[in-house]
Amino acid sequence: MLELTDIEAGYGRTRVLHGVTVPSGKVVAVLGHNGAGKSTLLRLAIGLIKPSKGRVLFDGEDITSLAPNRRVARGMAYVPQGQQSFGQLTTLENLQLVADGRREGRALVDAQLDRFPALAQFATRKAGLLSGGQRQQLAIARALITEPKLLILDEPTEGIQPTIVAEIEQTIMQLAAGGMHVLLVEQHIGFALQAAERYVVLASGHVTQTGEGGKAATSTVRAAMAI
Amino acid sequence: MTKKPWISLGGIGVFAVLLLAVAPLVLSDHWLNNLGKYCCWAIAAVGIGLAWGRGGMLVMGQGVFFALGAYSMAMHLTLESAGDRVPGFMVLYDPLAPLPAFWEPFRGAGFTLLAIVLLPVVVAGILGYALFKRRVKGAYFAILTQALAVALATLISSTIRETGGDTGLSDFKYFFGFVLNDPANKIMVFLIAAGLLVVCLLVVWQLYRSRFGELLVATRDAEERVRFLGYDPANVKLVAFVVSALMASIGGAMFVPIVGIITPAEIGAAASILMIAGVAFGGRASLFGPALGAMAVGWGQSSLGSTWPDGWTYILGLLFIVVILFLPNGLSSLPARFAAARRRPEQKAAPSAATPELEEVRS
Amino acid sequence: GARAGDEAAGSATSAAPSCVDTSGPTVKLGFLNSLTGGMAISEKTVSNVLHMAADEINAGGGILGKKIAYVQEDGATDWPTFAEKTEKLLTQDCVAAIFGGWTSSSRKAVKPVVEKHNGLFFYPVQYEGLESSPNIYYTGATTNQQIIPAMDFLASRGVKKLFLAGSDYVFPRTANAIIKLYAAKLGIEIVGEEYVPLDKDDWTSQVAKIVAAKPDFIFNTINGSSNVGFVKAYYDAGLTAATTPIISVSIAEEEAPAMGHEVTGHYASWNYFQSLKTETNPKFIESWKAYPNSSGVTSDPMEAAYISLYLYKALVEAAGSFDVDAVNAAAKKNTITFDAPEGKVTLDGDNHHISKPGHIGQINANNQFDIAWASDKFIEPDPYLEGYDWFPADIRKQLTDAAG
Amino acid sequence: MTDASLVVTDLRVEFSGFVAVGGVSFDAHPGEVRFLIGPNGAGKTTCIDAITGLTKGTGSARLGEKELLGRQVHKIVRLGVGRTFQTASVFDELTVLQNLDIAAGRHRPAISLLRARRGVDPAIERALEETGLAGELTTPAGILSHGQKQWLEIAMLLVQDAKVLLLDEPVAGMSQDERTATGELLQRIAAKRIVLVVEHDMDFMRRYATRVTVLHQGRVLSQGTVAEVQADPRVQEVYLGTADAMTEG
Amino acid sequence: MHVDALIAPLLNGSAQGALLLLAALGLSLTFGQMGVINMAHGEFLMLGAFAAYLVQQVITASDLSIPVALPVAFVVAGLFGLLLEVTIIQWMYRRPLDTLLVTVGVSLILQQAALQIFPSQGVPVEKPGWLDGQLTVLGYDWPLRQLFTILLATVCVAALSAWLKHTSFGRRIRATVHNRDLAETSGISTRTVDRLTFFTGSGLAGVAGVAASLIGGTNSQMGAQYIIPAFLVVAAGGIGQLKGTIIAAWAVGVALSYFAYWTTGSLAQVLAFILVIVFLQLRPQGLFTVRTRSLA
Ligand SMILES: Nc1ncnc2c1ncn2[C@@H]1O[C@H](COP(=O)(O)OP(=O)(O)OP(=O)(O)O)[C@@H](O)[C@H]1O
Ligand SMILES: Nc1ncnc2c1ncn2[C@@H]1O[C@H](COP(=O)(O)OP(=O)(O)OP(=O)(O)O)[C@@H](O)[C@H]1O
Ligand SMILES: [Mg+2]
Ligand SMILES: [Mg+2]
Repeated sequence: MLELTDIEAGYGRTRVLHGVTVPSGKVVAVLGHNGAGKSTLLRLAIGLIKPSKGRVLFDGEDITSLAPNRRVARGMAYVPQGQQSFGQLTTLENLQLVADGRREGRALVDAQLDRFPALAQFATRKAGLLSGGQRQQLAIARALITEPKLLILDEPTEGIQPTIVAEIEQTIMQLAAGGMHVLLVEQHIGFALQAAERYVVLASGHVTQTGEGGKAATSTVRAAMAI
Repeated sequence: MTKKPWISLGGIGVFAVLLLAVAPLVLSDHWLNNLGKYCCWAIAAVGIGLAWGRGGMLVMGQGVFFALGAYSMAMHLTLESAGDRVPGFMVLYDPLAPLPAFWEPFRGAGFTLLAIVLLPVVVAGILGYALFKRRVKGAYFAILTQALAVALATLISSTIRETGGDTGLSDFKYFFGFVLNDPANKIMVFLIAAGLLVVCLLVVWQLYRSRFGELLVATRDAEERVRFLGYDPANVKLVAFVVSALMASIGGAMFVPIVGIITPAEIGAAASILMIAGVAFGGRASLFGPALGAMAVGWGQSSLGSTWPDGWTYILGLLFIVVILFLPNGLSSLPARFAAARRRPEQKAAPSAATPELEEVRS
Repeated sequence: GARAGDEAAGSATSAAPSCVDTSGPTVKLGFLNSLTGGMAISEKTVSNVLHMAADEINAGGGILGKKIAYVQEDGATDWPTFAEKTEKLLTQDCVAAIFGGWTSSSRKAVKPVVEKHNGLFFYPVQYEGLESSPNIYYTGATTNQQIIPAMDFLASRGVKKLFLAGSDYVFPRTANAIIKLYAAKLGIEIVGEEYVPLDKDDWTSQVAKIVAAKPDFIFNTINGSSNVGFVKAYYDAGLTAATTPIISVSIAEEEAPAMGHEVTGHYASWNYFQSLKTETNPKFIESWKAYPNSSGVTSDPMEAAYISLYLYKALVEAAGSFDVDAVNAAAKKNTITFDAPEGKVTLDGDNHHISKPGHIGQINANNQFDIAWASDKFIEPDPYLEGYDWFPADIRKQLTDAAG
Repeated sequence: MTDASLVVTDLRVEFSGFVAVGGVSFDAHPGEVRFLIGPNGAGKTTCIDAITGLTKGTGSARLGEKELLGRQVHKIVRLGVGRTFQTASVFDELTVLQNLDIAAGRHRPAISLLRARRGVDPAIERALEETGLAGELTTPAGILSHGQKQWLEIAMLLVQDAKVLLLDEPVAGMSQDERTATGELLQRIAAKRIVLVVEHDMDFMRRYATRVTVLHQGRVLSQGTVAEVQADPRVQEVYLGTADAMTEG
Repeated sequence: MHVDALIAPLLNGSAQGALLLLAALGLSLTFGQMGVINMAHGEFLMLGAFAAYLVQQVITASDLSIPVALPVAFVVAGLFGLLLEVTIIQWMYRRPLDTLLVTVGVSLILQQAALQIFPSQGVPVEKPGWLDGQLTVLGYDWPLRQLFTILLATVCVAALSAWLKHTSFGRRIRATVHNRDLAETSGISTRTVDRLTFFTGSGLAGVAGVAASLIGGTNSQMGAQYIIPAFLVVAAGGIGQLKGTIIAAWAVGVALSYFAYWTTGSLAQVLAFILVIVFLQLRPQGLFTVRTRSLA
């Protein structure tokens, strides 16, 4: 589905990614230490930053220079790191915003409210006033409303209570099982490897290891991360 | 910034020599006088650089403080010229009424000098305290200060007998006992203004390399965070604001004997914005940028405004656009840019100077 | 340098010798008008007509055989800039005389500078009087040539209740002070007085007060675009030229078109109108219409500016020199005249003003003025109102004292 | 002084009618790593907000003899209460050293602000060692990674010499090794200070918590040692889920 | 005191407030919603007024020309706004305070260009005949033109709030302003949102310009007198709060009018400014505020 080839990218004059290649796969996990460049890679995948070198292919099509909102229109969705939502809008508006203009928009919103009861409870509260975990659930719900082909998740369980972490993990597995592709950054290596079809380890912006999900041992992955 | 403070100090030295020794020798009376005028704006600009460039407070109403100094000085000089009589323009409206009470103390030279220093400190102190404690910042702060300048200019325009109104105060004969028409005295006045500019540069030089300078930048970038380190950001900003007001007042005070006239137009919205233009042009956060930028804008107005008045307005407009758009840190950031471009790209560069986001306003 | 009290002792403080150089085939003159900023609205025309006059004089052989080479400067609607540019014109460009200015503030900014450098400044706009300077020539009306005729006109119409509306600056305030003094003498009651800042157009609140005061006439000393707002608010409130006419001292042929039909029927007091039937006027109008960038209509301030350059020519030729002191000496003979579009004006060598005819015009649908009243003869300039017994002598004395 | 405890009694916070914290009491003592856990929206962050003066609360929060509630933010900090935020916030434009220097500043006399910094404060050097940021001394904080920023924040609290450290999800987003490093760091610094940690990482909690308070819907649900809390069926129901279903490598 | 002295300033002030509101309405979009501090807003207003004049050159019957001029002015000013957005503002969304300075430059250029293109004294815009006359309210003859200003403001406010509330657009604007990247990655075309918002905000300035041209002079300087009061009104109302802007504009207009009645025109200006400044000191976030927990 999504393929990144030989990517060089960074911020201003700071190079963060050096020749990174991420293969296509149903669920692809990106692992690495703090600052390895995982988020940068995902930001690049959704189009928030442009690579100085390399190509991004989606569904076999070159989308390297496509704006993020067009990528979303083609079936990508993105949950950024750090529980981001539109603080000035209510929870419900956050969802409607994405549902607007879609057929069955209302049903899509309701489906997500069912999935995350906390959101239904605070539907009319400004998202900026929600707790961190509630905001994170909102971010995931917002992404799911678009019924994406590819879901990009940047540490989706960060700051989430364990019961819901389990739910989210289940949800990810379900979605993947249902045919959705997932590009996942996750610190819970155990879960990541269990869910992933393939994984990529980043260290200081270089790919130090790639492999098939289920088979890899966490210890070898850890070792690759530390390089 | 703080890496090579001594180079900056050397720069100030060179600047001082150029201004205080070379300029009086090579420039004609007219251009020396103009240079004196630019120095006055530059003094105010140095203050703006401190408040805006380092402190993130876009002070759009420095005209208010410029006015405090300028009118204090102008009232003193008017009274000095008028001697025992009531100034001529007042006679026109009410020939029999005495001098307005608030003029009386300005007969004294000591009081006047004190007023030039204390008035802006007190006014900026009260205003800043009120605004910063209430966490007024960003665009709100800019617009409020601008409105203050407009209000003051309107007030002065409409109080003709008390302040000279739109016509302003002019026709000064003496400057603390010195005859203003005497070329030697004119040079003296210039040297005072230029000297004060150098002093102001030294003051901000020390402030920028001090811990206070770092704290100010920290407050600019994350005011709330500073609070959680045990500082009251209002106080930090207040200090920068008051110092910058003081500088504007000093600039205004010297403007009067050099230019020979002060009117509300020099303190209203347009004038206040022009001061900012210089600062933006030169580089808001740098040491020399604001002063040199203000002088350059002043010079542009004098020379280009003469040869090509219509064009000058367009140039000034384009200057705003191009500099802010492409060089948010002003011309003084150009050398660093070239240097950075030559460096190896792998090196980490600091994220571009963050200007305070409007978001702050909402928190 | 010199201290207070020293100046009598030596000439160290007086101006450096003039740097004017007229040895060549040209004479340099300076034109100083606001070409940018708020006052450019009015002053551009004056600048333009000065250029026309200079071209005409050059075509006619110049002054004392020397062609005029002019330096145009922009005052930028900023009074300190007027001061700076005056100094530049006098000391850098070394011009023999400067022409321009519009607002009283600009004149007051220029005055100390021309006096310091012993230069010459020709000021072309009607003003509040009560001033004279050896270095300034005033070719616009002083109070007794515009305000007082207007008041005489009102008295002749039997006006009993007058309302004063003005912009908030020195000319309207002073003019109204004089109007109030004269009105008392004429038995006209002032039923109200309102001022609005120069840069504000909205007069609705003030007009409501006018409606309530029910005056017979309104004396309008508003300047610039604020006039448009005034006339519109006036018209909106249901006031008309038939019931409550306005007499203005700043609305001329240039300004009237911007106000639309609402200004029709109102009066203005000027010395010159485009509609004046004098011998020289048709040629003046024609030359102006043909001049590049002209506004197509002539008006009092531009005519006064036109006069100023010719007056200078007459002065220099009478003196036989461009020297300021020689020019002033020639003026003193009181024989300098010019066949101006408004008629033959004579220079008063003592107060540096010129005689002028008084006219009241009524605005017609073409934004031209129908002459409604004319003074029976040319009015001699009297800036200090010495010939008017209702003007308090103590004020006059204080003023002359204050002027030093 | 060092043995002053943080005692929170009947803390309440309301937001226009909504009770976010409804009468929470707990205490924390020097030498322990105290954990505050609970479902999303339970009111953990709000508790910290109230203690640090960011939001208004009623009830009482005392540090030793001193009541904290009702004071201004910076005054509370000066009493020795420091905190981090759920999303790291450091001064992006300043270097690591400058960040720390500012944090250290509250112990200096005001006038010293006007002098330039010379050399590196020993306290800062120690904090840099502790947090492993020594190599980043001159790096602008804006380009540190997420985790490094969090360490920098902790380092800032250390040089600030805070007696109470309130840490809101300090290891969120950190990799396993980094979590371990952070946990050990917390244990070290807790020796002489009060450390209160809000976390959702149960594994992390198990390894480093001495005592735990569980909040639920603005109230204390359970309190005790890790084992006690984990065994509490109510905690399992609302928060932990079927206790050790956590798959953690 | 005569009843006029109480009623007249109230009615006049309401009309003054309505004009102020029209001038501020566009700002409440571009400044309030988008965070752009457009100092050229006054000049967009001027463009609207000149557009009205040009329409009158084509349609000479002023009864008809003003109704036609309103949409034309909207589009003309809107297009200029769009041009500004595309050429300059779009690079500056992350530096809101800098937009202030850039647009000061734009305003200088537009003013000078207007001075050179149009007769320097300004041009007349004729009021439609159907606005001649007064309506007697409690003994005060209230000019119909003032009523028109109020109606126009009401229509614009209603249209704008309907647009923001009942279409998804309002949500999108707010989302875009709050977090550009997040909006973009949520599938919102932030560029379209920006352009459309800026077009509308500037267009509203054009409509205000038509109203202003019926009240004062139409010349190069006309925009300058509205800009600061308009910003103050938006700030006092609370950023992004339409109802706040409405109340603030009305209050300032009425206060101005009463002050002008009791004191002088100049002093009224000063007092009104001071009033707003003091108010903002007391309520720095304006009449209506939105709180979030973010530290930023
Ligand atoms: N806006 C930015 N400007 C400059 N540098 C940046 C920016 N954002 C991130 N970086 C730098 O890029 C590098 C990679 O950061 P990134 O956020 O991709 O790491 P990460 O692997 O997601 O880490 P974490 O696990 O902490 O989220 C870091 O060194 C960081 O300092
Ligand atoms: N300013 C506010 N106005 C209204 N409600 C608020 C406000 N601040 C917080 N809340 C609500 O209070 C509750 C507690 O929030 P808090 O942030 O304390 O939760 P938390 O325990 O930190 O959760 P998390 O683990 O998800 O960060 C939430 O339901 C939140 O929506
Ligand atoms: Mg990341
Ligand atoms: Mg929380």
